[in-house]
Amino acid sequence: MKKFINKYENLIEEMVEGYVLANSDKVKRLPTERVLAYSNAPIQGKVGVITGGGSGHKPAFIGYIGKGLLDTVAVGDIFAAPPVQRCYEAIKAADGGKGVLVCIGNYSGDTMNFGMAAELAQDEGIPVEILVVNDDVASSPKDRMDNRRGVAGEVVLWKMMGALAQEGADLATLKEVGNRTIFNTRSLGVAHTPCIMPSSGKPSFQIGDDEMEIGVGHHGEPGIQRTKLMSADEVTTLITQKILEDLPFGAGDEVSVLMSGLGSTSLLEMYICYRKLHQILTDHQITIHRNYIGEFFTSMEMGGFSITLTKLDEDLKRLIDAPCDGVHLIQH
Amino acid sequence: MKKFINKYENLIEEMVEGYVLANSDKVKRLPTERVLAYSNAPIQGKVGVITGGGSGHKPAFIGYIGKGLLDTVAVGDIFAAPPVQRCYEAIKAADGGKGVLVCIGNYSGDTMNFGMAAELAQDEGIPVEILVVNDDVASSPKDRMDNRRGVAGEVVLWKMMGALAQEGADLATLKEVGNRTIFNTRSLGVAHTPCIMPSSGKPSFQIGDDEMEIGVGHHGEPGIQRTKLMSADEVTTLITQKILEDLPFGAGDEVSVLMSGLGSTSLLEMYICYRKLHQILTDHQITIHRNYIGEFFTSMEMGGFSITLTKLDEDLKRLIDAPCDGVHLIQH
Amino acid sequence: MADTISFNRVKESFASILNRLEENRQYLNDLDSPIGDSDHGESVTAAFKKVKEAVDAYPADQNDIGSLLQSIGKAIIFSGGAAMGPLYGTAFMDAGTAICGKSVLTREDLVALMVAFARGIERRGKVKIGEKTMFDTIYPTAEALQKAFDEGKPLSDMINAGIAAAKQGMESTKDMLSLRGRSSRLGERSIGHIDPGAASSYFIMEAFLKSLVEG
Amino acid sequence: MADTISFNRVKESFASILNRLEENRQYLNDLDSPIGDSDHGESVTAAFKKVKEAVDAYPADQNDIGSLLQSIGKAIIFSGGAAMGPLYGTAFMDAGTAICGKSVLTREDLVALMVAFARGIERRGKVKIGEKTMFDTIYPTAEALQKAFDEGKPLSDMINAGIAAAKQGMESTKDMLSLRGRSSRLGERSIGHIDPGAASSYFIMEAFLKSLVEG
Ligand SMILES: Nc1ncnc2c1ncn2[C@@H]1O[C@H](COP(=O)(O)OP(=O)(O)O)[C@@H](O)[C@H]1O
Ligand SMILES: Nc1ncnc2c1ncn2[C@@H]1O[C@H](COP(=O)(O)OP(=O)(O)O)[C@@H](O)[C@H]1O
Ligand SMILES: [Mg+2]
Ligand SMILES: [Mg+2]
Ligand SMILES: [Mg+2]
Ligand SMILES: [Mg+2]
Repeated sequence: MKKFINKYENLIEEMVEGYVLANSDKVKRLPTERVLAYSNAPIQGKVGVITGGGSGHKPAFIGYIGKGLLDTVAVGDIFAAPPVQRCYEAIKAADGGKGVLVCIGNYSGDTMNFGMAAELAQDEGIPVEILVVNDDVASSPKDRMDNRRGVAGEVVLWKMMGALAQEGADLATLKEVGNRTIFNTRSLGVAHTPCIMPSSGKPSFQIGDDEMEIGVGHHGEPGIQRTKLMSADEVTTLITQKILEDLPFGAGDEVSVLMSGLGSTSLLEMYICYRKLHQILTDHQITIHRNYIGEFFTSMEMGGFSITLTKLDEDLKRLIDAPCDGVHLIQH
Repeated sequence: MKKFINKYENLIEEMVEGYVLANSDKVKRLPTERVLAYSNAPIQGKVGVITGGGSGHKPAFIGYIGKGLLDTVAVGDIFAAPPVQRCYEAIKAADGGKGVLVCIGNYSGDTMNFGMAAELAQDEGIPVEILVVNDDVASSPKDRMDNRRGVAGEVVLWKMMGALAQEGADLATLKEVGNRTIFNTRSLGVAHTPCIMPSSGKPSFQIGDDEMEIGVGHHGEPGIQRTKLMSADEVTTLITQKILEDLPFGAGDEVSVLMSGLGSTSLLEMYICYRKLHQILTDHQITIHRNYIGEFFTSMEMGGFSITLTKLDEDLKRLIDAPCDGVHLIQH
Repeated sequence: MADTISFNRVKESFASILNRLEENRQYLNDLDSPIGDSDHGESVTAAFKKVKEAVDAYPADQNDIGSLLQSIGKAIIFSGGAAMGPLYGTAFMDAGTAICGKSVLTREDLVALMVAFARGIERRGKVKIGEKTMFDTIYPTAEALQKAFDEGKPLSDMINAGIAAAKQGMESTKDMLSLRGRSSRLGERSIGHIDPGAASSYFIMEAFLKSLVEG
Repeated sequence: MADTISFNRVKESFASILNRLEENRQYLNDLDSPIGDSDHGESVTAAFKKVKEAVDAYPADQNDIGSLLQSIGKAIIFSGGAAMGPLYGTAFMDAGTAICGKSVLTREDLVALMVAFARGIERRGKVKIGEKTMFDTIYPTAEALQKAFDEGKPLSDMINAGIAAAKQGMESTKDMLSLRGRSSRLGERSIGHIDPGAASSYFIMEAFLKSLVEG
């Protein structure tokens, strides 16, 4: 296994230590040690916007801590949802008197741990709402949408909710706009190279030297279609088509695009794919209001990328355009 | 070869097209087609700050176009210096009446092509100065420092010079402060996995399954020491030690840190390494004034990373802290 | 062999569970690879290390099996994480509640413990039998204990029946279509693989039940 | 065989050069891998494609070998890129200047052309013999032509001598310590590898010189 790590047992602790040392202007560590918070959190009079999840997805989740983004994050082990205590502490530390919005991906580990933590916090009088992102169109048919995984679309929700909370909106408004964001957000990814699990040194999935798989989850969960490696244009066309059909997106729509590399796929390739995506959306008379191209939600060194489209209304345009000052996402 | 590209012949053209489509708010394309410019360039009364080089290093070079950073960039083929015409056009398009500062890495291709282009521009009355970055301590002994390669330290020079030009400094001042920046900047990298050349599908260098190499260049040029893969702490200690000795950096110094992943090495690993780097610098009573951790100068999907330290004086602190609004580097 | 189970026997079973899980750590990761995220062995061994700590920290002057199981449950819930954390944690909590105050378990108590354990999984996971989860190991185990008890079998027979049912339950997940957790996104492609949670449950059930009767 | 070289012969040599480089594209990349950045074959074939375009675009009603070489030089300089661009470009420019206005080359002209070509590399690369570059192929070629000419050898002998010297020059780089370009950072580790630029120069020299005498 070619990774620069020390003892596996200390992996998460050392990463968190390094992260806090590097970003002490924006981030602080809470007593439970695996919960990180924006230095100014809790912000009185603002709804706390938080998340949490397994590690190995950097810059997600902790890279989105900051002004106009996330207030706290509960950090799990590699690909493992954080336990209840951390989730609970993350909720408590984000509450500035107006309650807390938990924005997580649709994984039973995350929903159960945050669900139990939310109950504890609610028992103490903190209003908590949980939004569950299910943007991965590959992970269940449309009639079982509530079973779909949350993937890079989570970043879009954090951006929107961080901005809306910053505007001073209340928890009910956040929940309403958040659900609208989730409903309007669809993603699909492709991977050709697994990540290596640092615990075992083994690849997260098996795949042939000339193969790729559409719909692989960002923990290496199997996707929907295994094929020979396609060209940039072919793969972008295939992914975009499946996303467009799913909402469906149509002529006249305005969207945001988030193209996130999974780890080892280069920005060079992503821009080649973006070129095709732009052509396809233009052909469909869909306007790209804003784009994000880079690594936003990775799977360590996995090879591949995902495309996330969000259909925007006036609210969502305002929110995606709002400035933010996160550790790994800064917007003027 | 597992890359999402189309025909190799169209690789650079399609990347540039995608890039300009994605970033049309900040970037425009010049008539020579492989020269990109900040949308507002040339800025009258400001010295133009420019660069250029081979492709495959994204976000370098074109990701640093923007306010407080680069005005124009000449784009070469994969790992190949851009030809004279593009360099010439990049110089001309950046001149707002106060001349142009070319900030490039120390490679004979880049220095020759930009050198010839600068002569042509100077013949037309445009004042041009060329700064050549030679930060890679692995690439020649200290007594042959002028033979060293430029690596991720180039980013530091762009940041400093972009900020200084933005302040309104003249070309002579830029040159002076630029040379100070270069002298005070030292880098060293490590790689354990080659990138794959898109022309041939072949790895850029051969290396064993359990090996790494200290000092590999970001085009896969051989380094100085091949060893068994080290732990994060070991490799960080080794690299940092070699950098610290080289200037040398000493107690009481203030530095900026730039840790740049080469492509597939995850941010998770980089923060683990940053933790050790921070400890070592603290032990040496060296203060980290600012840090950059991420992918700043890559080599497609190469595995590994580099550390760049710059010793800062008051000028350099002000410049590194100045806001900027580049495509892939935004700072408040 | 006595037909009751002492506090110490229960307490010591957790060393044996941890051992069994650690032996199978990579096997459980590997089961989690084709239909999940390759980490189940890590999560479950890490959680049962925490369990071991909770057991070791249990006050030396107390011997309430119910409160021991509750503190184990709390440890898993609070610091286990992953999907298995809330599931196993709730199961132990509920099992502890079911036998609250007992320092010795009768055959009947063991049935109550296991039934509550299974109901805990069911409650937390909102899961039914046949959905390809750990519940498919655990529920049949509880049922087998119940049946053996109802038939008046001695403790050792009950335990053998429980282990056999756990094994069969685990193996039954191989042909199931997943409807819960990560693997539920695979549809038909989930068929043909043993569920990793069903396998870890088997190791836990087996090590636990065995320790109750072995020295 | 004539002891002069026609404009057309020179012109047609560039198809043959391109062909020879394309055959060896990957070989040149591979030579550039252990001591450089694995791209020399790409850069040099791309540049000589541009050369071919410049040759094809040369006005049909003109036949000045000097100006043909200059337009080739300009094409490489302006759109060749990499390290080899300014080097080969300057060499062709200087070679063109040396034989400016000639539509037929004598044996003496060929020597002047090659000497100027070599001096162009030397001037642009600030390079000396023995520094492990293309100059180690090119300079000996020019020298061999000069020597054969001085000895009064016929054109075909001159050309054979030039090709032999080019080959030997290329091979001589194998044992050299690099002092120029990318490989100069390797120190001792540059020894044992043929320089990729020295190899591309050999293919260029060989194809060029051969075409001048072959049909
Ligand atoms: N809703 C549920 N009910 C019961 N068991 C579940 C449920 N969701 C997941 N599981 C069990 O959890 C196991 C996976 O655990 P683990 O690998 O720790 O979590 P994760 O899937 O988050 O990585 C599955 O194999 C399955 O047995
Ligand atoms: N200063 C120089 N003088 C002469 N030849 C040089 C010089 N620098 C580089 N070269 C030649 O250029 C070759 C490399 O060319 P190329 O691969 O195109 O450039 P790059 O090194 O920029 O990738 C080397 O093998 C060497 O022969
Ligand atoms: Mg997991
Ligand atoms: Mg090159
Ligand atoms: Mg799992
Ligand atoms: Mg080269």
